[in-house]
Amino acid sequence: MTEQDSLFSYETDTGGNGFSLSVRLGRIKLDNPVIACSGTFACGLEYSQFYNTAILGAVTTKSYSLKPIEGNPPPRICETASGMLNSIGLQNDGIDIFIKKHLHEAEKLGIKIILSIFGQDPEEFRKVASRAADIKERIIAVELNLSCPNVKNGGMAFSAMPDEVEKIVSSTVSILNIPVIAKLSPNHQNLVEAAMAAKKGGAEALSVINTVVGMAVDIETFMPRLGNVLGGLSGPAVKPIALAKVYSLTREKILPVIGMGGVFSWQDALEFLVVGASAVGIGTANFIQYDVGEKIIEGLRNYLKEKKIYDINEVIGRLRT
Amino acid sequence: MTEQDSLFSYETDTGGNGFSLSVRLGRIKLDNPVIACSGTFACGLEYSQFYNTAILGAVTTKSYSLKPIEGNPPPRICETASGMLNSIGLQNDGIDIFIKKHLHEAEKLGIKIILSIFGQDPEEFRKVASRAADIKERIIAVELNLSCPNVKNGGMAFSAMPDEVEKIVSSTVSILNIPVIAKLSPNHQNLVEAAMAAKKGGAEALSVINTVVGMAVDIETFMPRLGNVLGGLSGPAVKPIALAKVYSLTREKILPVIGMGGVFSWQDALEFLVVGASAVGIGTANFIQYDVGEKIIEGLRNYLKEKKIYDINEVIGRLRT
Amino acid sequence: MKLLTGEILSNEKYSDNLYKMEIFSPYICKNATAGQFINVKCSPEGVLDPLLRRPFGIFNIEKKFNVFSMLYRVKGRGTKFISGLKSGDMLDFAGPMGNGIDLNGNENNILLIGGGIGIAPLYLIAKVAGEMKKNVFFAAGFKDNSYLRWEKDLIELKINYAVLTEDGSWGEKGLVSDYVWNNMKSFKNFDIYCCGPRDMLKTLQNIYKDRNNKVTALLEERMACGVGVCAGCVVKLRKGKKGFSYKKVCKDGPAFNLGEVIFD
Amino acid sequence: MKLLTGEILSNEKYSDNLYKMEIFSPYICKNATAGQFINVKCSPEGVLDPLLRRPFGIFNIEKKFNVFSMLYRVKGRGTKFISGLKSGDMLDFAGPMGNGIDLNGNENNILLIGGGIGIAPLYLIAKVAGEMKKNVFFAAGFKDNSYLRWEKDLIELKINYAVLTEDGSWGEKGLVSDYVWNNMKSFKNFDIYCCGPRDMLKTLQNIYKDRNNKVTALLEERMACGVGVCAGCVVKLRKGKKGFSYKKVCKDGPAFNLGEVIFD
Ligand SMILES: Cc1cc2nc3c(=O)[nH]c(=O)nc-3n(C[C@H](O)[C@H](O)[C@H](O)COP(=O)(O)OP(=O)(O)OC[C@H]3O[C@@H](n4cnc5c(N)ncnc54)[C@H](O)[C@@H]3O)c2cc1C
Ligand SMILES: Cc1cc2nc3c(=O)[nH]c(=O)nc-3n(C[C@H](O)[C@H](O)[C@H](O)COP(=O)(O)OP(=O)(O)OC[C@H]3O[C@@H](n4cnc5c(N)ncnc54)[C@H](O)[C@@H]3O)c2cc1C
Ligand SMILES: Cc1cc2nc3c(=O)[nH]c(=O)nc-3n(C[C@H](O)[C@H](O)[C@H](O)COP(=O)(O)O)c2cc1C
Ligand SMILES: Cc1cc2nc3c(=O)[nH]c(=O)nc-3n(C[C@H](O)[C@H](O)[C@H](O)COP(=O)(O)O)c2cc1C
Ligand code: FES
Ligand code: FES
Repeated sequence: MTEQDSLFSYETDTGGNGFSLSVRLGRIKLDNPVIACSGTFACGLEYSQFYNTAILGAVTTKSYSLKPIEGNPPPRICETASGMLNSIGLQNDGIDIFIKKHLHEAEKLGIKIILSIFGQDPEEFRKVASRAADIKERIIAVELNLSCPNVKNGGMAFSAMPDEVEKIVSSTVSILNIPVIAKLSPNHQNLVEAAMAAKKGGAEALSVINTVVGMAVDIETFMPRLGNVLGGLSGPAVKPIALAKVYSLTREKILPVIGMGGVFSWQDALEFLVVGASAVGIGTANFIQYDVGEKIIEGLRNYLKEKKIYDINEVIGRLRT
Repeated sequence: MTEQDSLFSYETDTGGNGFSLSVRLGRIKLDNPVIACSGTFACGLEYSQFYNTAILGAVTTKSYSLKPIEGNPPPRICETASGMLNSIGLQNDGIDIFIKKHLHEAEKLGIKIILSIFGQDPEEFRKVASRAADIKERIIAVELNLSCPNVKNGGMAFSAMPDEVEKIVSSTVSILNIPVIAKLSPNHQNLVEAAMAAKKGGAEALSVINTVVGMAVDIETFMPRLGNVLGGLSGPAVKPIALAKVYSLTREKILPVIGMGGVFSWQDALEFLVVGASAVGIGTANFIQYDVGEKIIEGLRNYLKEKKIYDINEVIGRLRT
Repeated sequence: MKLLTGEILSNEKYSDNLYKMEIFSPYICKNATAGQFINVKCSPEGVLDPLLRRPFGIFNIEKKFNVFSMLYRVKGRGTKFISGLKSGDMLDFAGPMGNGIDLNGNENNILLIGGGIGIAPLYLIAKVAGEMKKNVFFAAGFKDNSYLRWEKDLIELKINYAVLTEDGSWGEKGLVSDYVWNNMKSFKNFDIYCCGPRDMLKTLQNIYKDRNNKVTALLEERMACGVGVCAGCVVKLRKGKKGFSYKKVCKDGPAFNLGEVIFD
Repeated sequence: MKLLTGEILSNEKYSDNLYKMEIFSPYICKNATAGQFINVKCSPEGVLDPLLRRPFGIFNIEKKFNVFSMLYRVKGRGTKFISGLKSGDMLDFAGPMGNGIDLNGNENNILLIGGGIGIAPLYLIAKVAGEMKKNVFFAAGFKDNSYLRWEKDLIELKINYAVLTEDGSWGEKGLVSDYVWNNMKSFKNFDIYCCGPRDMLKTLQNIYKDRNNKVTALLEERMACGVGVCAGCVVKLRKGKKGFSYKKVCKDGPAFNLGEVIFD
């Protein structure tokens, strides 16, 4: 584990020389603005083979539901131009296994956990949140994946319905009383209203964007390339879309935003920060560059040093329009 | 002009051997399903330096308004991962110059013209359509660019408001009595309703998608990369999004669809056809591969021959789900 | 498992679309076992299109030289890119991934059934089993003779084998699954490892339905992460009487009990 | 204007980020004139990222050999890609694009003012003007001596010139615009062509505001199509007393009357 050791000392070293990467999103304090996105990092265990994932600002877990979910039929993955489609179908082990097993493993590694949860209806959200109550001191926030379909309401995503957003956020807040992040979908036009509803409900921050609805066709077989026909687009291809969505929120100064969508480098991360995101999520990039989280933290740190900017907050929202 | 001559004979040759590329969208009949997208082909003159643009199913003109428009401040173009952003701002010479000058030039080349028009409000749409009445025998259809902002209504795009869509389509239909195509934006969740409104208004077909809202930031200057801050994303990056949008419409069998967004090859075109598009628009690809229209027609023709499919309509909508 | 860059020592063209690439990597040679794979970035440094890494089985390991190799077929953009790499270029890859095959608890007789590029990961199993002095038989089926050059590699292992081609241009004419069926008796007490196209695996599943050979299949599925976090690479496995569960090829596999796989 | 593929005859490194590429193309050599540019695909065949073509001025034309060249600075992804091409590789480009410079109606004295890579398109103007037996003076300004190798090309033209560098490492120390200002009188009846960074052009616009030299600027703007259809590459030009209009660099330019350009 010499590699991990050296990383640790490296971090303390630069932490001590006056360049600060710490950010705050409401009550959420992060050592640096680099967060692993839900569904792309499990609970951090696998990537700990490549670097010390405890250095990340936080790791957002795979989204957990009340019971385990098997997910969609394969193929679930399909590459597109500078991007990928996925239709995992929210496969997960269920919140109980997270609590019993994965949380423990992540804690041993010192990983700061944001727990992502979802439900098929507001009731399931409530139930999952109640289970999480026992471990609320062991996580730094709960993220609500509101991009999943509301089964009781025609299958339209929760985040398309501001009322539902408010309801789910406020019930989670009242159950858990720890910071709650609302993760919104880019597939609806009323993003700003959904964000305001999340604020009303008591959310501490917003995560934007989830994947963009897309599809692809195999012209040999005339079959969709995904077993589920439709999937979610992520990766560099969506970065311009994500930046525009984040900007639409930060411009209105509704809540602090965790910006995500196509971040692969510190330069990409900086774009989101300049647009006003208080932190940046790294998703698909983890699949390709296994140590991308570490690379981006280093990159941002070097950037501050080179530009003699003593606090990352100096660049957040400094877009010149 | 030997190249053009040989093209012509090539076309008649393959046209005669029993493999048909002709498609119909309501009353619109096209020799082949390959259409140049609005704003990416001017009126066909420039690209006639590279191939005989009269072989295209149709050429959709730049969108024309009543008066000339100067457009947005530069920079107007920015490259992104497998895509580009533009904020041209609908710069155009105005409908009168089109009628007096560009139409004439296109006619001389034998180009089949779809006239794209727009207005800042329904009234301007009506006025532009009235001007076009004089030349309605010289064009095969009018396309309404409904993705532009409705200035009288808070700047939200017309295609986000089904009522406005119906109103504009029906007034154009009543003025012109030639086929009308409604071009819809991918940036709103109610695409299906907008499409149904277009149908009610009397549209013959739908063009989907226009560009996706996006932005990019220059991390050297902290300025947006586009003078207009926000722009429209096009190119291979958006193809999965475009296919999903087209599918959402063809699944409902509302109106024939001209599918577009990231088509660069005959394989891409075939994906759209399989998903149910009756024709395919080529936009950004024209900027990179100047003869892409010809290449795609050839590619589709060879595909039919190789697979011994005698009619392109055999593949349209044959997605196996 | 590590993210690595290794020097390419050779990238030999075996036939039109078939290549063998040798890579210098003490780490892989020390840590990898038969059945594992590597995940390769198939675009130039700094370029993100094509985006995803591509998985390739480890074809051979030469510990003495710290060199391992992969045998690959040019299929699309990614493999086209790596086929253009030259000796001296660096390969960006990660590994070793997936579970290795443990031959210790096995029968003393091993039958390997490979179809097409499916022979690639079986080769190292054959080699290791041979080194363990097991009785190894390799049955390999192909469309045509485009894998001919591979026979030289196989001969080096000094094991028994049969080659079948659909067009009869090399070895016996026929399908490898027919060959196995016809020679069923000779492979009575063999543990079996198979890798190849879906149809071949389905047929083998049928052949071995009621027999009690241990049959292990090495599966392929499209991958995003390759390390077990995305759940993108799942295959359907029987669970209980009528149920099923999705298992990850990258983390739970790539080897699975063939009898448990549900092909639908 | 044609879509072409031309064989690269050389891709010479002039200095760290500066290259000269020679391309075989009878078509360009026959049809291009000074001031025009080509639009180059800067990704491998079949690859669409980076997506857009990149415009480059035509640096030199050697009709005898059917060879033209471009002088380019490695800036980002596209130029990095072409800097890696080798002689024998094919370049995918289109041209000639934009309007050429017609020197016939000109004064007999030509002053060329280039800043940085802005010298590239001016070189061919200088050569053509020289061949027309005009009196040509080339004033070239740089940050440092990284364009030193280019002086050899310049010497071949047998014209008068001055080189200025900001760090004084080559030629005189100073800015080319100061040089022009200081030698104003010597260039009294000169027609002027300039190309270079925005700040240089702004300064020159100021210097020549009230003088009646004909001053032509070759402008750069980000392009999508390069052929005049997208209106992506516009610059702001004065129109009437207080108005303006947007003109396309690719189709209306790249040369414009400097006095009419609005830099805001
Ligand atoms: C565990 C494992 C081991 C493998 N070992 C080998 C080997 O030793 N030799 C070899 O030639 N091939 C092997 N393959 C298949 C190899 O990964 C594919 O041929 C390769 O990914 C094709 O990439 P491409 O860009 O050329 O094709 P494209 O078709 O352009 O790829 C598009 C996408 O589909 C995926 N894909 C395409 N075909 C396959 C496939 N058969 N399996 C999984 N994903 C696929 C690609 O990874 C990529 O994400 C293995 C696959 C797996 C899962
Ligand atoms: C008419 C014209 C002639 C030119 N002639 C030359 C020349 O002879 N030699 C030379 O070295 N350069 C020349 N340039 C600039 C050259 O086009 C850019 O340096 C090049 O496009 C940078 O590409 P990149 O991928 O390396 O940079 P990136 O910054 O990665 O490019 C990103 C995008 O921005 C555009 N872009 C970046 N810089 C410029 C620029 N300065 N002008 C226009 N678009 C830009 C690119 O085309 C691309 O679309 C010319 C530009 C124009 C408009
Ligand atoms: C394979 C995959 C699985 C994902 N699973 C989840 C999930 O369970 N919950 C969630 O909120 N977002 C999920 N996402 C969305 C990501 O967290 C992220 O919002 C999105 O991918 C955009 O970022 P990127 O472009 O960096 O990947 C998933 C994304 C991918 C690619
Ligand atoms: C530079 C540019 C200008 C465009 N101008 C128009 C326009 O005037 N009217 C319109 O309806 N669509 C316009 N579009 C949208 C295209 O017609 C097309 O819908 C979109 O680009 C998606 O297709 P693509 O990915 O093939 O480019 C424009 C697109 C680009 C890139
Ligand atoms: S590829 Fe991600 S879990 Fe297997
Ligand atoms: S680049 Fe398209 S008009 Fe100039």
